[in-house]
Amino acid sequence: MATLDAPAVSPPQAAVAIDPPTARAWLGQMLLIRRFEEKAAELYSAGKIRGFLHLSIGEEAVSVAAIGALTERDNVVSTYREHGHALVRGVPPGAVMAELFGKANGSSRGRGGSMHIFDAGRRFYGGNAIVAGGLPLAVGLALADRLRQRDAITACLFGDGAVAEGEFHESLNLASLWRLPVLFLCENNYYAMGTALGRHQAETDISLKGAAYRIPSAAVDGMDLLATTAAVRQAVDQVRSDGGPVLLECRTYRFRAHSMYDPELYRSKEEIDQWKLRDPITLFRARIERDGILTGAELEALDREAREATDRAVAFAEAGEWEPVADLLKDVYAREPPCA
Amino acid sequence: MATLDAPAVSPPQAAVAIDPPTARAWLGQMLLIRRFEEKAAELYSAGKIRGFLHLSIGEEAVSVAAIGALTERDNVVSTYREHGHALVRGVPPGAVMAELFGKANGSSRGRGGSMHIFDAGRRFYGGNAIVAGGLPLAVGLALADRLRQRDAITACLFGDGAVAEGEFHESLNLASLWRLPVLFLCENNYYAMGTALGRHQAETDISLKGAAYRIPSAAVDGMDLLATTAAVRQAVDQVRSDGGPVLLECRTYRFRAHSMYDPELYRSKEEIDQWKLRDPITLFRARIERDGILTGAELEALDREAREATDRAVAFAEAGEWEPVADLLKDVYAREPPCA
Amino acid sequence: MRMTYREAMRTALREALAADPRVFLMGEDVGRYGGAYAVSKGLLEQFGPDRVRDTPLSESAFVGAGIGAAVAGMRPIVEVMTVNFSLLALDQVVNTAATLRHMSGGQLSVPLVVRMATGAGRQVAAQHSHSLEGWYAHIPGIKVVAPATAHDARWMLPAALREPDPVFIFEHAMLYPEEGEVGDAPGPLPLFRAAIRRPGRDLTLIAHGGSVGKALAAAERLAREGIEAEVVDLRSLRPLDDATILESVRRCHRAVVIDEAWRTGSLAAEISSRIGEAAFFDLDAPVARVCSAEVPIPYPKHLEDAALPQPDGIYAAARGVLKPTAGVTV
Amino acid sequence: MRMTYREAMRTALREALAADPRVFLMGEDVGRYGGAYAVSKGLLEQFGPDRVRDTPLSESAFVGAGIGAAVAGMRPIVEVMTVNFSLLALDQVVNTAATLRHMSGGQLSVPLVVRMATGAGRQVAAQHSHSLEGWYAHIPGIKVVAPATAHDARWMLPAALREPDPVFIFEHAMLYPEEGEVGDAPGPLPLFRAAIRRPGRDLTLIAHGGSVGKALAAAERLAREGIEAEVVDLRSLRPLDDATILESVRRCHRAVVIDEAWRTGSLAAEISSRIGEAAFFDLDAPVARVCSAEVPIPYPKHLEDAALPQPDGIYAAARGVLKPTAGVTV
Ligand SMILES: Cc1ncc(C[n+]2csc(CCOP(=O)(O)OP(=O)(O)O)c2C)c(N)n1
Ligand SMILES: Cc1ncc(C[n+]2csc(CCOP(=O)(O)OP(=O)(O)O)c2C)c(N)n1
Ligand SMILES: [Mg+2]
Ligand SMILES: [Mg+2]
Repeated sequence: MATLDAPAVSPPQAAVAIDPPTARAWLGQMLLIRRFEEKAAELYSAGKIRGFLHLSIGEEAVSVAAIGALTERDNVVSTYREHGHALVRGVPPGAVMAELFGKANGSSRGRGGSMHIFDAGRRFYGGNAIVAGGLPLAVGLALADRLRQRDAITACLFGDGAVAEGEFHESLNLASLWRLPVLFLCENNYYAMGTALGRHQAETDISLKGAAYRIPSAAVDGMDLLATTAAVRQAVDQVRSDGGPVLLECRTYRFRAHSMYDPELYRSKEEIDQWKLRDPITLFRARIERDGILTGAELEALDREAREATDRAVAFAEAGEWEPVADLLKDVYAREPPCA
Repeated sequence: MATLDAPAVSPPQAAVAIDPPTARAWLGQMLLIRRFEEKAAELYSAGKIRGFLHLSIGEEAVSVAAIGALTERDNVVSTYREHGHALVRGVPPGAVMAELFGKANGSSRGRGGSMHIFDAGRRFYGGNAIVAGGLPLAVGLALADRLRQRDAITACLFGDGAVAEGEFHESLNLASLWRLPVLFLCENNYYAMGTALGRHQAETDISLKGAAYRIPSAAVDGMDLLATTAAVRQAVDQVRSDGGPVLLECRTYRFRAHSMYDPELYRSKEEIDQWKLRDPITLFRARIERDGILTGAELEALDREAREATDRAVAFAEAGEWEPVADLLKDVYAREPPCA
Repeated sequence: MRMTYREAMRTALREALAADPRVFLMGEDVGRYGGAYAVSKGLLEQFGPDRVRDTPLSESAFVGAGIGAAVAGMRPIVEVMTVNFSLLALDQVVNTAATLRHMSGGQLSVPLVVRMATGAGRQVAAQHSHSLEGWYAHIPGIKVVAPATAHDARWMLPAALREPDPVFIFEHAMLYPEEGEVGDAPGPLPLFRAAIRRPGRDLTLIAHGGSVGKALAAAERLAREGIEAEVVDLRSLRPLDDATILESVRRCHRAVVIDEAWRTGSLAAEISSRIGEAAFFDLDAPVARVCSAEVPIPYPKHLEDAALPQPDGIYAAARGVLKPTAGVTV
Repeated sequence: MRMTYREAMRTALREALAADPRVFLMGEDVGRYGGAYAVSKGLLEQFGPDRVRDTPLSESAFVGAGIGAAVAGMRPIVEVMTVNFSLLALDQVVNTAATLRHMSGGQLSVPLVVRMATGAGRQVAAQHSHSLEGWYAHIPGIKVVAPATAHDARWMLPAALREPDPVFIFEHAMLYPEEGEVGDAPGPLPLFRAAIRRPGRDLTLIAHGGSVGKALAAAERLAREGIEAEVVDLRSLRPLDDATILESVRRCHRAVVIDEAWRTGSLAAEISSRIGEAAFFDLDAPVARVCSAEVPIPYPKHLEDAALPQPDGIYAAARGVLKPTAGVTV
């Protein structure tokens, strides 16, 4: 894309180099997310996973590009559709799957489930089930870094539906007013549950909204891993160099239902099939094959590894213990016994 | 810092004609607001008026232009700085002053005081002391008109500080998305209490914020009655013809303290004096004199009438009764006795 | 006729939309999606997008818009998907909907109905399992009801729409699939009266919404042991039907209040204190409360179950107040 | 040394900012304006705009930003101008500040302090006169205190800053100009313990914040008639100091709870029900409550006074519970 101020989707300036190790890493991560979530869906039907389960299948390129562009020092604030973000961030698949099971060996000791994956050590600050609820938190993490002159940025991921919430507006204004290093990354999958973008946004080009806060903004084709990687890197660089926020809209699509409860009355099979033609994994694999970066055998192997990693994650989750009921009130407060 | 920057709006197409009756009416209204509020300040010091009292002295041109451009069928939603809006809307000065006193002959039976002037008959829906709290209400009034194909618009007035609230964002998006006839009129007086515009808005040109919602927007010099009248008329016409919302920023200044509690530590006497050079009443009177529209004697008379109307309002308020304590619970609910 | 709580509410919505052109339904995903709990499924097709209106994720704005439309004479039914999200609109409720009539000296009416799902039990964890209807019951200027049966889900809405003041309807999310008998008329009970769901004589169990069934289950177990518990379904949380509550307690001399909210500051506290104030000398034991543990509701079933009121806990509390030594210890 | 409640809070803020670089103050008009109640006057000049930070009118965002900064290890003090506006930030409090530690399995801490003015009495009408601290006391995961004296205004803040969990400090707006004796050390009373402000034996008056002075005034009047009322200042609303409350009530056998919140669902209800649960057989009369009338607070002085708890009403309630026939009627 031309400059971060350019609202329209445009090809990245610098083509992203992909040598075999990079291709392996990125495709491997996308495949891991895909297989992991396909398995999670099965396990939901099997009753091993309960409550809400939101899959990001179709949106893997955004997870890989966005989280991949960060350093360990950076902070990540995510949503309830965060398995991919967590996995790319390095939260062990087993800990994520165990969290989905609600087991004590889960990343949040099983208390949060699918919507509340936390990993403080990896600066992965959840896993928030209140739409747009994470944006103020991200502003605060960035404010702390600014006040301590800590050299790090905060990546805040949210969906297109979150853009309608007042907290989007308040948070972007605050971050820009105070010049805080926040990458506001909108995963625009064109639906907020069953409400299409055009039915919840008067201005459907989300990247145009940054101007109201003097925030440099851009949009990118979120199904194209290389374009998205280039756009995110450029955005991250700008946040680091300017110190102020950037808004990046990644245009993508959710191949599965919103959650396991969703009968998908609001969109047609045709529409979904159209988008599946642009499956980020298929596109990236095609590119790799075309350029002969990896062999067919290597591609096979990557898929096998993703399936095996998923199976190991499930085994880890199965082997986990349930947190004892006696610990129910533990950690409501730092000091026991809980008060009142 | 608040500066006398030139509004970034194209000058109104149609120049506003001012014949003697118009001049008399408009100057009379501005003078009434000025004298009424000067008197209110005195009465506050005298203890006749209590609680919060917010004066709009310096902002009279906006009240006259904005409310003056509406018909009886239109709705008005205002803020706690609404004396001017109410007076121009035709709420009797006596009823407004009595409300400031808290007397039963006040416009809200004395229960609301300065911040809560209501007049349902005149479609004056308050008088809201929660910053930006009126915007959703305005959207709802306009939605009702739309659903009933009632031909009317809703004028929603708010300050620059309100622009930072999430409700501003949510309301503008909703009004534009649903094409509702709302005139969002921002009285930008460059301060939210003691916080200068540049300290609460990353983008200080409020008229640029409409674009995020595809709302046609403009800004106008709110100290210039004629320019503001032309701009408001244009905006109102556009709302009526398009059916959708318009955002108009009127750039003005508050000559007095935010409220009677404010020591004004946040701005200099020089800044205030600078702005007083552009007192909307002085400017308009000068124009009238220059063009010889009214004689000096007529101008004198208008001021006298404003003072007399204010005195009559005070007398009316003084003569009012206190609502009996026995009626305290009346109208918590439509049916007595109040429940729970 | 038998139908689910969900179908009952949908029937009520369909009837209201058909009967009164001033009525419209708006909220997140009430249209194309069919409602997060499928309550409004099919209504968009029948009544169109003007009257079954999908909103953006803007709780404060669309609740406020409902208030404005009501002030202007419409009869909006606003669906806030769940009570968890209603916090974002609470300013509009407390400072606008609840104040307009009184603060304007009686000039304005807000004939608004707001519906929302409440409660836990679906393993949706800490941010999606609140039971905050007790907070709404604290607010003068609004009224609050909680249908516990399919019949009430069917008939409370039309009654609420006849109210000239804002009425909040709390629908416990666990009840939607529950089947029940729905009469073809509202029946004799007014909107703001409590119902005795099970007559008894030994103690009174007081509950609302999703806890009524649990109270009845505990009552069954007590009955098998020869104890006749009376079960009062509050139905209305504001106003509270003191007459029915107190009459029952004065007759049974013992009471347990069940409330899925966290114990401290729960509506159960209000009921317990009202009983203490008005029926002190009729009580043979302190009023007991069975509420949720004071913890963000965890995701795993065993922990969620442990955090919420359950029939066993209600049974134990009932046994507690029946002990001669009841209340000698905390 | 004597100083006003306002000066005491300012002294505490100044000390906290000077003592710990992680501490900063943010909120609407805390800087250039000097604070809506002039509490932070002069602090901007002393500590600069980074540490005394004016915010836009964005309650949800800056409270949430405080939570984020606390999670990252800072010690933010967020001033929400008044509890009335805090409704706009309540989602961040309930769903983020209160849940993060538990929901993350103990990984995160939120050492945040939020201060806000509460209460009525200044004739600022229906939208600016709320007493909603009782709602905050309902939320597991946060702690809530209410200084009623200049000494507590001075010393509760440093104690709150030492807490690893979110602490909400409610400052009654009528107390700011009140002068009181402020010790040069916190004294023996821990942050979450109640204080007996006046020893007595005939009944216990329980109050917090702006109601403590009214309770003391009523106690004076009772004393002139030979009745010794003990006055308990709750100080902490969450956790509640049951031990102190119950010890007093068990000794005095009669209690009146005073709370400026609306009666239904007030914190007074919680206290009354706890006393009923734990001290039932020690009570010689039902626990009485003196709360605000259930009405949006009106502007005129005579109506506002009539809506709020007053010494006369407390006196009358005390007389009521002292009657041998106490509680036979509602
Ligand atoms: C404040 C709030 N309102 C409503 C909901 C219910 N809800 C959960 S997800 C969702 C749609 C969000 O859409 P989007 O932000 O685009 O994210 P996506 O699910 O598409 O990834 C809604 C309405 C919620 N969780 N929080
Ligand atoms: C939601 C909310 N937050 C804070 C306040 C306190 N307050 C009252 S007026 C005001 C400033 C508003 O500024 P602006 O919108 O520019 O209006 P102006 O007073 O300049 O006319 C503030 C912060 C409030 N009333 N409501
Ligand atoms: Mg989406
Ligand atoms: Mg202003």
